[in-house]
Amino acid sequence: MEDMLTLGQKTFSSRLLTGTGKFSSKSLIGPMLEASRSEMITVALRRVDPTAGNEDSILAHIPDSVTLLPNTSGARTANEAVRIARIAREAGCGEFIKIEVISDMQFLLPDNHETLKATEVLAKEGFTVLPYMMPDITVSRQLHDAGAAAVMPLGSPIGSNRGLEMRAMIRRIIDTSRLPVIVDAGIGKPSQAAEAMEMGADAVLVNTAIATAQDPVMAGEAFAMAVEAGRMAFLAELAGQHHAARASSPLTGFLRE
Amino acid sequence: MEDMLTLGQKTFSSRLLTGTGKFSSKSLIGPMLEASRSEMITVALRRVDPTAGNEDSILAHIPDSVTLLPNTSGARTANEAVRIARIAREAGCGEFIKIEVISDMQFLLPDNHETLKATEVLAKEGFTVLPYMMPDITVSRQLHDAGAAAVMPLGSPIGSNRGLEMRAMIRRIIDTSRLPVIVDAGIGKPSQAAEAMEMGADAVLVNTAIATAQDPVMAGEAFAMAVEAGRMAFLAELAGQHHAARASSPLTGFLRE
Amino acid sequence: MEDMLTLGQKTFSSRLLTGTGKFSSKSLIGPMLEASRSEMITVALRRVDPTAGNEDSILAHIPDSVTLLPNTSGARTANEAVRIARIAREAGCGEFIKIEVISDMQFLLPDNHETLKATEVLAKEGFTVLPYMMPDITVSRQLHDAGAAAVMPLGSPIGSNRGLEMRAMIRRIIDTSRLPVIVDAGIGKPSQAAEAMEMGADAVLVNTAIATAQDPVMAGEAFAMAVEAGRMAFLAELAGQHHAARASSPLTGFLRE
Amino acid sequence: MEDMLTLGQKTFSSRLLTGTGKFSSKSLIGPMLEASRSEMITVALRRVDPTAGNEDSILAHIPDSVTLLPNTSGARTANEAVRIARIAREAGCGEFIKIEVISDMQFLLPDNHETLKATEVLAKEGFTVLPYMMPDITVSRQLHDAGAAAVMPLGSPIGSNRGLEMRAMIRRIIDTSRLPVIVDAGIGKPSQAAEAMEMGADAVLVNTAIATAQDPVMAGEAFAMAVEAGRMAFLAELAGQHHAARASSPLTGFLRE
Amino acid sequence: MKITLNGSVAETDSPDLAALVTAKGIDPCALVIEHNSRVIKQEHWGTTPVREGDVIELLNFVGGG
Amino acid sequence: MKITLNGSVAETDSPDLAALVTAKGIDPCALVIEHNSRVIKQEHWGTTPVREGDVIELLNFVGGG
Amino acid sequence: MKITLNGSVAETDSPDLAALVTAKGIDPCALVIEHNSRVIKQEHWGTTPVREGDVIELLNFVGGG
Amino acid sequence: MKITLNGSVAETDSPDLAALVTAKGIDPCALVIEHNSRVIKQEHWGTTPVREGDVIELLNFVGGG
Repeated sequence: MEDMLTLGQKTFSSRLLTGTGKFSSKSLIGPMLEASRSEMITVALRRVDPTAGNEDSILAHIPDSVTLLPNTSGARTANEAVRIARIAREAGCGEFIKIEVISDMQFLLPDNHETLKATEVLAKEGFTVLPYMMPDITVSRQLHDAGAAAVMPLGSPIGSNRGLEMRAMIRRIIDTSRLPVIVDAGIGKPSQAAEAMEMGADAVLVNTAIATAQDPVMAGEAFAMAVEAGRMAFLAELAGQHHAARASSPLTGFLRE
Repeated sequence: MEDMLTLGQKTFSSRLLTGTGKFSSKSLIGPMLEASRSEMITVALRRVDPTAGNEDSILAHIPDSVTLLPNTSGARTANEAVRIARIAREAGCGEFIKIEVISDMQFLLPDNHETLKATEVLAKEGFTVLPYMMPDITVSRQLHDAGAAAVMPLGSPIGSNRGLEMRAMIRRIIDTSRLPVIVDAGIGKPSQAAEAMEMGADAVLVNTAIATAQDPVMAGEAFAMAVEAGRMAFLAELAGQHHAARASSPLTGFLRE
Repeated sequence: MEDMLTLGQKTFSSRLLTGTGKFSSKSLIGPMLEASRSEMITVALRRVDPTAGNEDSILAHIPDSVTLLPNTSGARTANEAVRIARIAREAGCGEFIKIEVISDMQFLLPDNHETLKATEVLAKEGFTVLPYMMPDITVSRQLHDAGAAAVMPLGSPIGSNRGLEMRAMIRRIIDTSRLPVIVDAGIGKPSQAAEAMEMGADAVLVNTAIATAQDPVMAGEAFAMAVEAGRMAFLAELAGQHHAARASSPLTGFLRE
Repeated sequence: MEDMLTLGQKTFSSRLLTGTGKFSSKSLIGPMLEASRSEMITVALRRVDPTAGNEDSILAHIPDSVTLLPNTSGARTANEAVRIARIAREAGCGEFIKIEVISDMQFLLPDNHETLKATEVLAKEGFTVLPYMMPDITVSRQLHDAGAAAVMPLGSPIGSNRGLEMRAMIRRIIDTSRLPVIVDAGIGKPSQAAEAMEMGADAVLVNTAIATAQDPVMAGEAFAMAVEAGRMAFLAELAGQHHAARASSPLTGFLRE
Repeated sequence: MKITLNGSVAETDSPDLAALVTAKGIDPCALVIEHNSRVIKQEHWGTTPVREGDVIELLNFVGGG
Repeated sequence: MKITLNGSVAETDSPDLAALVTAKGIDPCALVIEHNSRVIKQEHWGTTPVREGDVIELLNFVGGG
Repeated sequence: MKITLNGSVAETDSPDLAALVTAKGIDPCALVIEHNSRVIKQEHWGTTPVREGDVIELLNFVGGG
Repeated sequence: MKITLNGSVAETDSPDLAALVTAKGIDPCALVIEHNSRVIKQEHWGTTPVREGDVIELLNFVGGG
């Protein structure tokens, strides 16, 4: 079965995007990528801390076959996000950029309007823009018009593992979006990733739940299987739920006169 | 990793039990079993309908490597269930029996007390008894004492695809049961099967959702992956959910004086 | 509007049953009953503790206008429940008895079969029997046949404030029961009491959530209003939910050529 | 108890706002207002249809004691909303305006950014601005800074009766907002209104569920009681939910040696 | 003369708003008139002339949520 | 003679179970026969006589969940 | 003499239930006495003798849900 | 001379970016340098002079979600 995901100029067979944050050791990232077969992974850009000593770069742990998805974390305005995106590209990280503009420092929820403005600028500059957003149909349509390559509505706050709190709105975005929909943030269990895919999401991004598991490598494989399971269920067209019961064995009275 | 499921005298590597009901064609059962790698499948016993003509037996579609799990569907009392179980065993179906005693013909919900009585009798006769039950901690403990090999609490009514309506009680059974817990009935989506496994269920039984999918073979594979994903997540010990957000990227103010 | 609840020989205008457990001071019970207008309240029977000193009896705090509902808490078998019921009646507490038989000491979930046996005995002896039960349609029907005056399925474990965990099964009991349905245990918020009544429950019993509130008197009034609101909503026949939006203002394009 | 709601210059004792849409007969509005004791009600502005004949105005059915809340329904941009607001005020409807800017015609979900722009303009002009919005913490803060008198996050799409789909985000808005929070749209049952109030919402607006009930007057009373019940529960500080059970009767072994 | 009435071109010979309302047979009570983007109070309808090209909106309040 | 077959009275002259199965035109493969409450293995059908008043159940396995 | 009082063996010399209650210093109001599995109404406490081996339960109503 | 390095004023006498990196003892591999708002590729660090008042950001990629 050829069921590929296309984002910008690239095509992916995996529908699980992963992240590099919060791993107890960078050396887990390689095995996790292998186990999860994830083909795209996020990284962040930060000022060097000279006092930190010379540990090896995160990039050294990501095979070339995996597409880098730099995020603009730390940006509180469209301008800051644009600047980070440009630096990331010039630093050789390629065309992909995850726009993350956050002004709410308590729940780390994205600022949709600043995100939209950054998307307009960066799409014009040829970036493949993946904007992280509050699930909002109106903004989703505007991001399409602004040239985004996909929309990334959140399931629940970053790192909360609360799953698809925004289920109802995400479903409406999936049903109306002309762009691929990647559910990002808050997915804490494989069942939640599978549910997003069953709803028709094109992909999910999972970082915290994998990185903070006792066994991140096994967790990565678990999420990969769940994403595939959810996708296959979507393609296999399962029946919907019924109010009443439907016997799975014949109801003919048996051994009874 | 050796992570096997033991029921009675047998050990299984698959934690997905399937059923033979409701397939549009019996010829789908073989490929479904192959795709799902399910190692145990339910069958029902019924009077021959001479007018029906000679279609091939359901048994002809089940490879020897797959364990038969005859059910006692049609039974409304413990005695009827016991009689069906004995016939099934004498007919060469082996020691496994799924006890299903239903007096509620509207929602097809099991009668826990009759189920318990049948379990006592059949366990003494050497059957490997898998009782289908309303999720009830007290009855779950009594089924253990009566010699059941596992308990099979329902997620929601048979064939309803309503998933884990009884989630809260199933979790309590899992947390207290000294027997393997197999969630049976109502599981309509892979995400629901994964959730049951994440909660710590030992296995799930899925029939309707697979058999009635547009593509039952792909659906079988999807459920198999979801069950494995949920099991791995349970073993990988994912972190729990948090009230607040937890940044997955460093929160250091960036590019800002 | 005359919308009365009949249990046994008595008729009530309030559909909120309350309990006497867990109040920080017995003196709160009277004002709570006044504020909540509850007409039936549970009490328990225990051995006198001679060391306890002579505080006044719980009965002194319950006005004669309020019907006593002694429970059989402490009973682990039908026989024990029957004995407690008889003592309570002979002690002059009237015909009403709440059967509570619990063998699961972890979650305090009722034993349906022992409850059914006690109901059979006590109904024959002329008690007005209100059995506390695991939500189970089969047992609900058997309790009717055994002569119960109502069924009392639990929403969630006693004192857990977890609300209607068993929502789905309670709804089925309401839809099929020929007896009044009183949702008991676990109701922690007025909204949950209202939801039970909207579903068509005939009454609810609330103890812990009222008794442990900072202000039990105000909490009692809040639950009373919620129960009435839910009942009125049920009688007023609200419309069901829709998949799509339905404009509440005219959709005519406005001030636009 | 003096527990008043202040919006702009006015103070209200009722926390239930109602609407005039969808009543089968305008003559139901008066009795509904009386039964619900609602003190503020929405109206819409539309072009006269000369062919419609001269039915009496909606205003004739609203007593002077009830504050009019004209909405800007029909507006797709901030400018259109501003124009409607000005007409409504000049027409003598007072200072209150519910800003409703909708560009998504499928689910009728509001456009937060246009809503924010309209709020800025109208607040400067002295309106008491109540903006209807997608639940979004960032926008909620911006609406405060723009001079709104409250924020009105939606529970679910207008007229869908789907209740608090956006529960999680609404709770975060309540926990962080410096403005009164009025949950608007989608509330279909009294239990849902009560839940919003228990969460700490300052008020709710209910139109469709009341207007489309078989008995809108009784429904109005039911919602009023539920809102009060939820508010009282919030003030009475109910205890939270527990994982385990908590006995409401003494656990001392009883009548047992 | 030609005016724009509720968004469409209309022909009228009413000298003022009061006459226009009467000519259209509309109940004046609770009627709101926007005349060239200004709302005109009812007491001034009789003294507000209608001229060629005027843009007039005749509005009223209806049920809305 | 009269027997009870799958819950209803039936007339047969088949001397044994094998003959009965053939007479009824039922595929013997995967057929289960309960004869007076005892299940009879296929190799013994030919040697199990059918007598007046026997209660016989002809069963087989079907799809079930 | 020895009796079983609320589940444990106790020593008493009270001739009747009323005396027993007084001896134990228990408030008689709202007290329930089960004497050899029969509940004794308060007016009969004084005339109900306590004998060697009696099983007596002294009970009362408490808060419960 | 004074420059602004990663947001704070710093004193340096490094003639060019390469020297600055060495002076700071930072591992050049995977280092990203923004010099007066322009990103400078590594091969040009040695030929990019550092002057009074320059605004320089030394950045690298870290774990992020």
